Amino acid sequence: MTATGHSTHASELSHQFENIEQQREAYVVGMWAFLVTEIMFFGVVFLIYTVYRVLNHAAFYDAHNKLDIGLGALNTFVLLTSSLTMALAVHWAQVRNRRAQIAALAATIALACVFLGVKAVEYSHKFTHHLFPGMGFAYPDPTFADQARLFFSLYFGATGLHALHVAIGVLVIGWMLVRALLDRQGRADYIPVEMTGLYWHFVDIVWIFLFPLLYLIPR
Amino acid sequence: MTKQDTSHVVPISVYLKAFVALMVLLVLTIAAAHLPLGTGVNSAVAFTIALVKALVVILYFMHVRYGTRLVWLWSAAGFFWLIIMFAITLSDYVFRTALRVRGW
Amino acid sequence: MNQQASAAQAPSYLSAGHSLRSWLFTLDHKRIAILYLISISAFFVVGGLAAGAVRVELIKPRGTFMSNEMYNRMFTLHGVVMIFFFLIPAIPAILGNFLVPLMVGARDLAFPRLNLLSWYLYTGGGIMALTAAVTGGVDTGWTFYTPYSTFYSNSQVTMTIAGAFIAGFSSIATGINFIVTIHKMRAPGQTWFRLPLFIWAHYATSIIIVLGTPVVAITLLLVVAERVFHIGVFDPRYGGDPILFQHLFWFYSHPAVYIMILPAMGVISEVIACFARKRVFGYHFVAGSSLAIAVLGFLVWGHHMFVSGQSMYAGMVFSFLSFLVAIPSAVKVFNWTATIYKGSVSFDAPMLFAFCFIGLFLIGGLTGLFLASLATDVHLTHTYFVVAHFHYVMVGGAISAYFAGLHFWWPKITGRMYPEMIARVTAVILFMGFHLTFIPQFLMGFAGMPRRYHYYPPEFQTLHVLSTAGSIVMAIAYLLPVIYLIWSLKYGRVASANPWNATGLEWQIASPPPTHNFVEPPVVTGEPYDYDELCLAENEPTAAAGGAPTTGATA
Amino acid sequence: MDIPLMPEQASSFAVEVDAIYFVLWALTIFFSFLVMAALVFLAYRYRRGSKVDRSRPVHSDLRVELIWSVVPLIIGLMVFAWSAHLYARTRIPPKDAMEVYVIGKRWMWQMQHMNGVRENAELHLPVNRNVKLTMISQDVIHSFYVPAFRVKHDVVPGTYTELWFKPTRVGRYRLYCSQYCGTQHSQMDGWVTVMEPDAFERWLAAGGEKGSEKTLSLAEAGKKIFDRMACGSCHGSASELGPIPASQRGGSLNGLYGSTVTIKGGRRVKADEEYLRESILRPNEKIVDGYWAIMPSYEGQLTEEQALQLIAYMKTLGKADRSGGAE
Ligand code: HEA
Ligand code: HEA
Ligand code: HEC
Ligand code: CUA
Ligand SMILES: [Cu+2]
Repeated sequence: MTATGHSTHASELSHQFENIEQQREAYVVGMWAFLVTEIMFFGVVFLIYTVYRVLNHAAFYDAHNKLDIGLGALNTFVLLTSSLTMALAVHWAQVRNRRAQIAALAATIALACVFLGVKAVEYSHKFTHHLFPGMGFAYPDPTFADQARLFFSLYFGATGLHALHVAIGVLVIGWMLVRALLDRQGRADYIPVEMTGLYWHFVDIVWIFLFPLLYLIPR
Repeated sequence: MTKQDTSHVVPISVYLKAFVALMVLLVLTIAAAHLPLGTGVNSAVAFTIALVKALVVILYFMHVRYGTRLVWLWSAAGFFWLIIMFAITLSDYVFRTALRVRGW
Repeated sequence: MNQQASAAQAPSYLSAGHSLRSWLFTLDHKRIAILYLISISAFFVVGGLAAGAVRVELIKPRGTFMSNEMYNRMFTLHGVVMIFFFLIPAIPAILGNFLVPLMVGARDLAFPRLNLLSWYLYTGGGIMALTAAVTGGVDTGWTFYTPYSTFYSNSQVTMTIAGAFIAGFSSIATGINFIVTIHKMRAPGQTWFRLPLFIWAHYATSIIIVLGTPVVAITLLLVVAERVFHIGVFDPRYGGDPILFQHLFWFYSHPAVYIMILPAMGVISEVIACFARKRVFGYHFVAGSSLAIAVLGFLVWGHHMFVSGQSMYAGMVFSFLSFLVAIPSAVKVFNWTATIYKGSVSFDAPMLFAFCFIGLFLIGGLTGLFLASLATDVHLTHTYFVVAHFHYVMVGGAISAYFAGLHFWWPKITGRMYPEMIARVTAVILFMGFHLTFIPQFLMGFAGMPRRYHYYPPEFQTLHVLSTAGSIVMAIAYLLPVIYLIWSLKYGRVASANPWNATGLEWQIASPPPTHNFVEPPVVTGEPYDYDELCLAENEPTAAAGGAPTTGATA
Repeated sequence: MDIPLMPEQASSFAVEVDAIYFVLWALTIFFSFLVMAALVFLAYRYRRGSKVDRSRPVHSDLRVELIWSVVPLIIGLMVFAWSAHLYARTRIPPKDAMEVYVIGKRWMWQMQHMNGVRENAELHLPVNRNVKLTMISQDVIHSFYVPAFRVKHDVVPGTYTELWFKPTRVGRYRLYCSQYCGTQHSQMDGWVTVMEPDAFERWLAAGGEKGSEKTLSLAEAGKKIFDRMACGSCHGSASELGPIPASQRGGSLNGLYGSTVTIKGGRRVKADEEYLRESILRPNEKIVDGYWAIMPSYEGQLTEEQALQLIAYMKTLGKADRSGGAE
């Protein structure tokens, strides 16, 4: 913290900004610029996956049958719902309804944990069926074994990166929750909640694409 | 100084409508996957639905619909660039594998 | 100027604290720029020493003192350090960090904590890469091509990539900070077309950073995953494709060359305008061409892959677009030249470095066309012709511009003047040493000398020896500024607020600037580079006798 | 002192590539000189203190901007078109080309002539014949580069790449591996020897450098593998296969090379070397229409060399029946 600059402004305003409006817009633009990097980041995974699915279509079709569409759909439902609760949390943060905001944040965290739980169940199935592309990888159909390994590499890579983002999301939303709980007067700045929301919706969008790409491969 | 802010507060009803749309699309995409339309058509349908879902999230949950021009620009930039990357890279693969015209 | 008057009382950012803590935890963009200056210079020395080792080794056709393994590690170290830890951050993180807020009239960058974090990431990543170099080294070349990097190399690939990966995030942090600052924190009246071209260049650079860096980050991550877990993403045995790695690598790494050159071009615009006392000719075109380069630069990556096995169709498209991307660069070069027309030119060191830039970048850029053209690239790719091309643009171009900028803003950054005469001599030595080093490389490249070759056919020895001789001259030209700039910190003349009589907000505050830059938020009322009156006044017979405060104008 | 300024022009492409190269140098010198001369002249003329007219400065002019962007653009596009046209010819091998198979491995080039003669780090060729190389790597990416011919192409693992040229001058030329491939990358070089046609024929008939040792031709070697791997148990002609039900066998491979195959899903693909390779190593990726996916994968059981020999053999299988499958 630099010594000067704070006295003249309200406590929420960082010294480099002129007013709260400028600060909010700076954060929104900054957050979107950050999301652009995230889009490109996941975009590459999608591109690699697309290329290899086109090149090894038969094998990928065969391998994708090992995934559980039911669980995938359930998780899509869970994550979309969490996006709704997150959006509501932002809304209530904006209108300063502290209790509703706390409830919505808690619900979002709960749903995120459900998502991770379902993911853990799926992963453990893959492990017990030797479908994790590590040392013990074993695939029933030998003609597809090599390419199926590629499929599962991409499956674990993509969903793993996504799960990591969900986990980070849980931490950040948890932080927002603590912030709201501590803020008895209900005066806290809503910008951090809004930023968290943008991040969370982005994580949701990634899954919106992952689900059909991985679970719904046409023959 | 935490009084009024000029940012748009989106009413809850909008969020709920968006959510219902997302649910419908989710059911639709699973249903469509089970129709035998052929590899290309099925993939295209699944992708289009995903795109619409993503748009709903971006426009309403992420408030881009109510954002400034700057926010529009930056939210579009990433997807636009992704399209470029996909288009050029995939076209190389199309020429290399599917078409496999002599030499090309 | 009341800015200057009132700022005179505010303490300078350098005197805001002298403890190590006051530097390591500073949130002031100017101090962070200094931190960057120190770490980046250290990496330049490392990269330079590696270059020296490479050149010495190549004096004899079968090497002078290294094994094959050692040589391969040496040029890889040189490439990795120079690209990821020197040239990509050099201008943006040092000069950009210092000047972007000043030029737009802001008190700081939008996210000062992020800015400090970026320096820690950069330094941490750099230390990691150096650790890798010391504990075994890497031998993949800076391009990390698969499957060599994934299955065959027995070297510290993982740790080096981790270092580059972390440094990538530092780059992203800087990029986001610039974008937000330029969009949202401009002073009242500072409209887009009143911005200095330096800002336009940094804006364009930031776009490339934000859109490109994540791509190489995830790609390198996958290389590590493949190395460690054998997952098979780029391995043909599992249905993967090594050429896809090249697509993804160059999707970033071609635009990355514009990350290096665009800020350099921004510096050149400032320097030429100031020392020619003219508004940059065709301001709108120079500004627009920065954006054009940023956008078009993303569409040409495949020109590094003409013989890789990508389709012939893709080769044609990429070649075509590469010729297009040359045009915005041409526009800039011609506009700079036209700027001098009816100017009032002085030949201070920054201007000489700027002339170096134009001369060397021209040749570097034009030889890029040999490589963009398909049939000639088939012969020239993977040879020393390519090595010569990119040293012309990166060393001759970007580093000359970096030196131009460093000298130009040195009084603003440190409050001291550098010694003028020796700096001019340095610029001349650099120019000559540079040609001596790299012209022989063009010749041997066309004659068929492949790059990354430790042993080479004896007929190339003469050219190699010439090149090594040139590199010694260059080493002198790089060593001199290190010495005299450090010297000037203590013994240099104290600089006034505006020693060059330059326009621009950064010159209206004290040298060195106070911590919060502007005491009063500045208001911008006119176009940048408002030199016309000065240009005439300086050349009035009476004014000439009076002696303008400008240093050593050659009469 | 011996300074090589130019490699010999020993192929039909060399002269044309060099023409573009020197035109580009002319452009480079012209533009550099133009800009540098203008810069020096203007800087000198308008040096501070010189007594020249500085009134009415110009700050922008749309016409000159257009001129100096459109003129270089046109020049650039002309070079592009010229160069791309030549490139297209260098990439499409003529039908009558003599074939050689090249395998790159760390750190050695291995060449195989069709009659089975093998060479390491050496390649003998007749002068004035079109030559097509089909290349693959066993490990990392290499690059086959003969400066005197102005040709080069990467040699990639997992896929065939092609290179063709026509040597026009008898002599010995350097061959390099120009893509970085590890420790001894700089020693993965060799020589290309271009000989008079009859000298070449004699050399080839004598079995290359090794001389006496009689080698099988590639196709013969391929036939042996074909028999040893019992490919014929599924791919024999209908009469040979006798009572085996159609659902358990593959079609005849006669005349397959060069034909167009319809695969499941209706796509039609050309049966080139790459397709044959995939069909053997990864048979289930493209199933021939009307057949079952029962062919086992031979990935890991065949070396790249054996795969090439099998392909050479399949290419000799006459134009005979392309029928005899699951009717
Ligand atoms: C600062 C870095 C920088 C810059 C600015 C450039 C600029 C350009 N580069 Fe370069 N390049 C590199 C750094 C850079 N390059 C590096 C590091 C590599 C090698 C990487 C590796 O493999 O290790 C490389 C490799 C490289 C290749 C691949 C070579 C190969 O491996 O086969 C190609 C091919 O097209 C190429 C082309 C170009 C072109 C067309 C430009 C253009 O942008 C240049 C435009 C400028 C001009 C043209 C000059 C001004 C114009 C005029 C005066 C007008 C006259 C113009 C016309 C008539 C059109 N570069
Ligand atoms: C910004 C980037 C940059 C810079 C500045 C340089 C600078 C130089 N480079 Fe580098 N170079 C690359 C980027 C760069 N290079 C890249 C990307 C590659 C490709 C790597 C690969 O193939 O993977 C490469 C490859 C490369 C090769 C080819 C190796 C090969 O293919 O086998 C050669 C050979 O001559 C070379 C030479 C030089 C020389 C002589 C300099 C000179 O300009 C350097 C002159 C400087 C010094 C000699 C030191 C300066 C001295 C000091 C700063 C003070 C030192 C202080 C003390 C000692 C106290 N470089
Ligand atoms: C178990 C039976 C079987 C064996 C053994 C077998 N194949 Fe096949 N092969 C098939 C079948 C069935 C097809 C057609 C379906 C397909 O494309 O996979 C086929 C297709 C092919 C094709 C593509 C044919 C076309 O018309 O496009 C080639 C080439 C081929 N096999 C080569 C070989 C070679 C070489 C071997 C031995 C190394 C071999 N096969 C061994 C059953 C077999
Ligand atoms: Cu093989 Cu280099
Ligand atoms: Cu490039």
